[in-house]
Amino acid sequence: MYTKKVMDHFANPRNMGEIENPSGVGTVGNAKCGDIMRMYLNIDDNGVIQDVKFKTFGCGAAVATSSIATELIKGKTVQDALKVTNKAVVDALDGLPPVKVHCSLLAEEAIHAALWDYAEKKGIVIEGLEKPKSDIHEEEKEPTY
Amino acid sequence: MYTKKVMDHFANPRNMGEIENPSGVGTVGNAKCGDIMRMYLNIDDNGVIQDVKFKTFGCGAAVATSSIATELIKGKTVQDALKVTNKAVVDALDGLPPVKVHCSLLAEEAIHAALWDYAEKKGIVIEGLEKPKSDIHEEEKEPTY
Amino acid sequence: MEKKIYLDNAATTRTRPEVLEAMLPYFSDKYGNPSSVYEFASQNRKALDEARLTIANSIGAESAEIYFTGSGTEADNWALIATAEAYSSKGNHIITSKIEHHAVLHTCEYLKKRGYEITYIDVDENGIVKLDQLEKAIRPTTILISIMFANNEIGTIQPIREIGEIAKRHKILFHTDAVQAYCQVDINVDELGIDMLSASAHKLHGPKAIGFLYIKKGIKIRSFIHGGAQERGRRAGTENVPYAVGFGKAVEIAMATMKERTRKETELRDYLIKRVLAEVPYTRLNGHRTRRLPNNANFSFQFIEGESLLIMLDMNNICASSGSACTSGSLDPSHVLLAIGLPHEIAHGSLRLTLSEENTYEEIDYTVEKIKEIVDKLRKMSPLYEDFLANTIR
Amino acid sequence: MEKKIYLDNAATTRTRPEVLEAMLPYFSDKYGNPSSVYEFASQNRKALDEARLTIANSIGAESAEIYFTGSGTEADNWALIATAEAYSSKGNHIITSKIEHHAVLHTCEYLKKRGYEITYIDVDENGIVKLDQLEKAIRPTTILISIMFANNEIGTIQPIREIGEIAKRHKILFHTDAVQAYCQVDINVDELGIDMLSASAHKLHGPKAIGFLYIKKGIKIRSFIHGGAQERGRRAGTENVPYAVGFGKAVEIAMATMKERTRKETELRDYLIKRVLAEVPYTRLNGHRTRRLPNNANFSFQFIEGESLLIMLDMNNICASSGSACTSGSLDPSHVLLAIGLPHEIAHGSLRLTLSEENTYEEIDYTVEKIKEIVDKLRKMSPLYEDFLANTIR
Ligand SMILES: Cc1ncc(COP(=O)(O)O)c(C=O)c1O
Ligand SMILES: Cc1ncc(COP(=O)(O)O)c(C=O)c1O
Repeated sequence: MYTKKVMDHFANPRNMGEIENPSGVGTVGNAKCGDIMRMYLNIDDNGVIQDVKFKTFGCGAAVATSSIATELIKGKTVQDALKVTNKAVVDALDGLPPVKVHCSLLAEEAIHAALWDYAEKKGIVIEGLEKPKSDIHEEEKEPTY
Repeated sequence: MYTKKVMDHFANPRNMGEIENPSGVGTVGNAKCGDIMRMYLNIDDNGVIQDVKFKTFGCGAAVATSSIATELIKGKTVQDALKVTNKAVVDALDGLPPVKVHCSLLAEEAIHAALWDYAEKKGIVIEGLEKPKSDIHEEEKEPTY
Repeated sequence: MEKKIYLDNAATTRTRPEVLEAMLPYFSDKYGNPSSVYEFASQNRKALDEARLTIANSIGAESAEIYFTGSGTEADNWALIATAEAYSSKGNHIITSKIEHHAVLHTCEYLKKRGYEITYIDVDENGIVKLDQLEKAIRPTTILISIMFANNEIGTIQPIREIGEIAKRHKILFHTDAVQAYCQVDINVDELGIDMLSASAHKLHGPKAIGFLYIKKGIKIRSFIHGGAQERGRRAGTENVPYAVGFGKAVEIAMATMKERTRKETELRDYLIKRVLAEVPYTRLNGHRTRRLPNNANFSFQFIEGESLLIMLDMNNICASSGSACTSGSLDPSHVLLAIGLPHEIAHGSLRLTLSEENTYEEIDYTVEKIKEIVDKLRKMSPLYEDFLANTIR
Repeated sequence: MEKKIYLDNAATTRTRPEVLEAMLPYFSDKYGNPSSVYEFASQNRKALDEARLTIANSIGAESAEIYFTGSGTEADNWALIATAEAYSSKGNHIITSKIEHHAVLHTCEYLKKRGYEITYIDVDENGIVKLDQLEKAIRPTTILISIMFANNEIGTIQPIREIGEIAKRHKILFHTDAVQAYCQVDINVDELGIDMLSASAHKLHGPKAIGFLYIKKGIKIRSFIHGGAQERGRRAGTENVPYAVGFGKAVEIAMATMKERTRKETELRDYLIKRVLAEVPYTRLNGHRTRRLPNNANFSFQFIEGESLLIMLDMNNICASSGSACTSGSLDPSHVLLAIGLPHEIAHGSLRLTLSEENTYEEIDYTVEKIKEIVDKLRKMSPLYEDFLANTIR
């Protein structure tokens, strides 16, 4: 079902954990839909992401996308981190099953949420960053029974 | 599908053939339904069936019921022959599959037809003998396609 | 002959030892449910998809267009019923032929009870569907044409390409029951304009009770059996992994051997036909002389009845059939033989011999001799023959 | 542990070697079509009928009341759809429960689209159908009650006798999906007032993709798959002789061993449940504590998600499931767990372990240790657990 890359990131997640007093933190998803991601960022004065940690409640793909997403943005500037799309996440994992692609959207969204928090705390505006939806599943419907 | 008795009578039919100038002959059934039976009878002056032959176009059960029917009536008086019911034919064969029971009716009918012919030729009335239907399938319908 | 001679390969075939071999690991070793998450089971999903790909390739389709079913019959039911329901807003009229298998005909009767209208197209004396009648039967409300690829009783192969063209011209879906034709004749669904196609493994030395329905991409028919999300949500029920693998293997072999195999079968078939027609008087061949399945011969012997003939052949260790296996035990003569215009009494006296590559000339010679003996014996017993002789002599 | 530990016997089971053994002769040796006239094939009809008799005896039914199907799912579809059609002049209302298998629920949705009305009865926190609600739901137009015998996820066994009595009192047909319960608990259809019952071979160490529907004599539902005259004209398609024979063998063994086997399984199950509840904090058992299938345990572990747990168990060679196999890959948490009142996030963190007689205490001990490790690891990763700890400490 999953690629080797996904399994590797799931079994040995990179940057799992918390950051005390982070520059920014964001949580997206909801438990109803079975996945919640939280991203912690430490961003230095030059706007470079020095450290990133995640916590995830969710399926194998959710854990793996969080893990790879932290790798993709670590050491990047805020502007470059913004360019990390969900497609980049999927590609970095050598693909995801179609039903799991939403996890990569969640990872993108979690980065954006943490950056938004950072911008609010700093009182700055990050160009190109929109206020993230608190829940990417918002538009999905509940099952009928 | 068939009992040993049926198979025996089918493989080695008794009294198969024709009688020249019979006392009576009767044919029942029709080719449309896949079975036709013809019975030839030689009846002596005492009303005893001295000889009986049959010809049958039909399935294994049709042949076997004809064959056993000839055995059941041979040497009997006309009155006793009339008592040979289709049930007697079925029993004598140790049973027939449900879809084949109509063959035993046909055998009973064939005997009656031959006796009717005999009675007509002699100008007598055989008590208890009704004019046989020329075709016991009369009431059945044609397939729809 | 001591050995059994099996000449009923249109009823079912022997599961090939290689096919059985391929299935065996999936019973007691790799028994996982393909829908499960763990590796042990997901390998079975791969096995399933490999079989699917083999099958897709065999008819020029894509994997995602092949859905496994529990039989050829189920595939036919699915195609007809689900199309009828999906397109009921467009219309309620279905066109089929008078010589379809009961899997199609009885499904049509069922649909009729539900308010659908069915037109049954006639066939000519060779069993070929009348194309002009077909085209004329089309109405604005016609939603489906279902015509079999080749007939199971008389072996006649239909002008599928022409039917596909008619369907396309009128923008009507075209389903074909290819249970008998599949792996016996070349089939490319796109070239022939086929939108849906049914097939069954047990006609080509695969296991009994697995089939498939090909559904062209984009056709929006719902599922027929509802439940779990198997077969991409279109056919529920835990997958029959062993049989799917066996089906794949059977197709692989059948496709690889097709050319040579059908050439041999055609030769043997023609030898059989020639001898029977030459050596048994008052006999006719049913079905088209050349546009017929390579393994099918179907004869009518006047003045005798088919079941008696079958039983006597059986007593001589020859397995054969008259009409389709499913209707045996019924009083009605074959609807196919009536449709090609045979009178009832002749329809009753028919014999179907269907070959496989395992049959030999020796077996055919023996069979022809036995047919001659038995037909002779039964005619001597037949009042119809008696009358015929009486009339001829007079 | 090197060896695989298979704890997903509710998804499917290993085909027993004895069952495979029994099936083998029917592939390449006795391959005749049971509908054929000749002796070679009609022996297969006998084999079919022997299997049918074994099955009939196992539920106190008669042979003529057992119809083979291509799956448990097909049996469910048949019971619901054909009843709906046959009794549509009486009414259009069907009662079922919220915790049925998708084979029933999705069929109900299909029927709804065709104008039937469906009432889904609630269950209590243990998963037992609310009988008072059931009885109140009955209308003059109610034609069928379909309630499963035992649930496939949480193992709860329903009060079938009471439901049968309600159905009888109101003269309504009663169908039960016994796919999970069959051969695990005593079933006598007459004593329990069951009119129709579905079962499937692959849940009891038989082959995948054969099931049966029991239809009480006198119930006049039509067939679901139309075509040939197989299964006494009620279920068309060439018979799956090998699987039917295998099904018969599996039932024979399962019935002979039932008492001792389920006693052992119950012991092992209770040991498993006791250890997990005692040793893993923030954990609950789903389903009724005692009125449950002997082989079923279902847990919810707070703060973690089921699929991750499954994959990590798989990495340790343990095969398990969360919810039903068919819905994996879906975003929705189990409808069964929601129906017993679990909040979504807890429903997501569920694990189903289903035993067979082949499992050992050693395996269970190993599994419990792994569950403890993995749950711990996943909780450390979980933002929900982080929040929970933060709130508790504060
Ligand atoms: C309760 C229940 N009903 C129906 C089914 C469907 O059975 P099958 O897989 O044979 O179609 C299952 C299992 O998958 C089940 O557990
Ligand atoms: C033309 C045709 N269609 C459908 C079927 C039904 O296939 P199955 O036996 O797999 O249900 C058969 C054979 O029985 C057939 O010959």
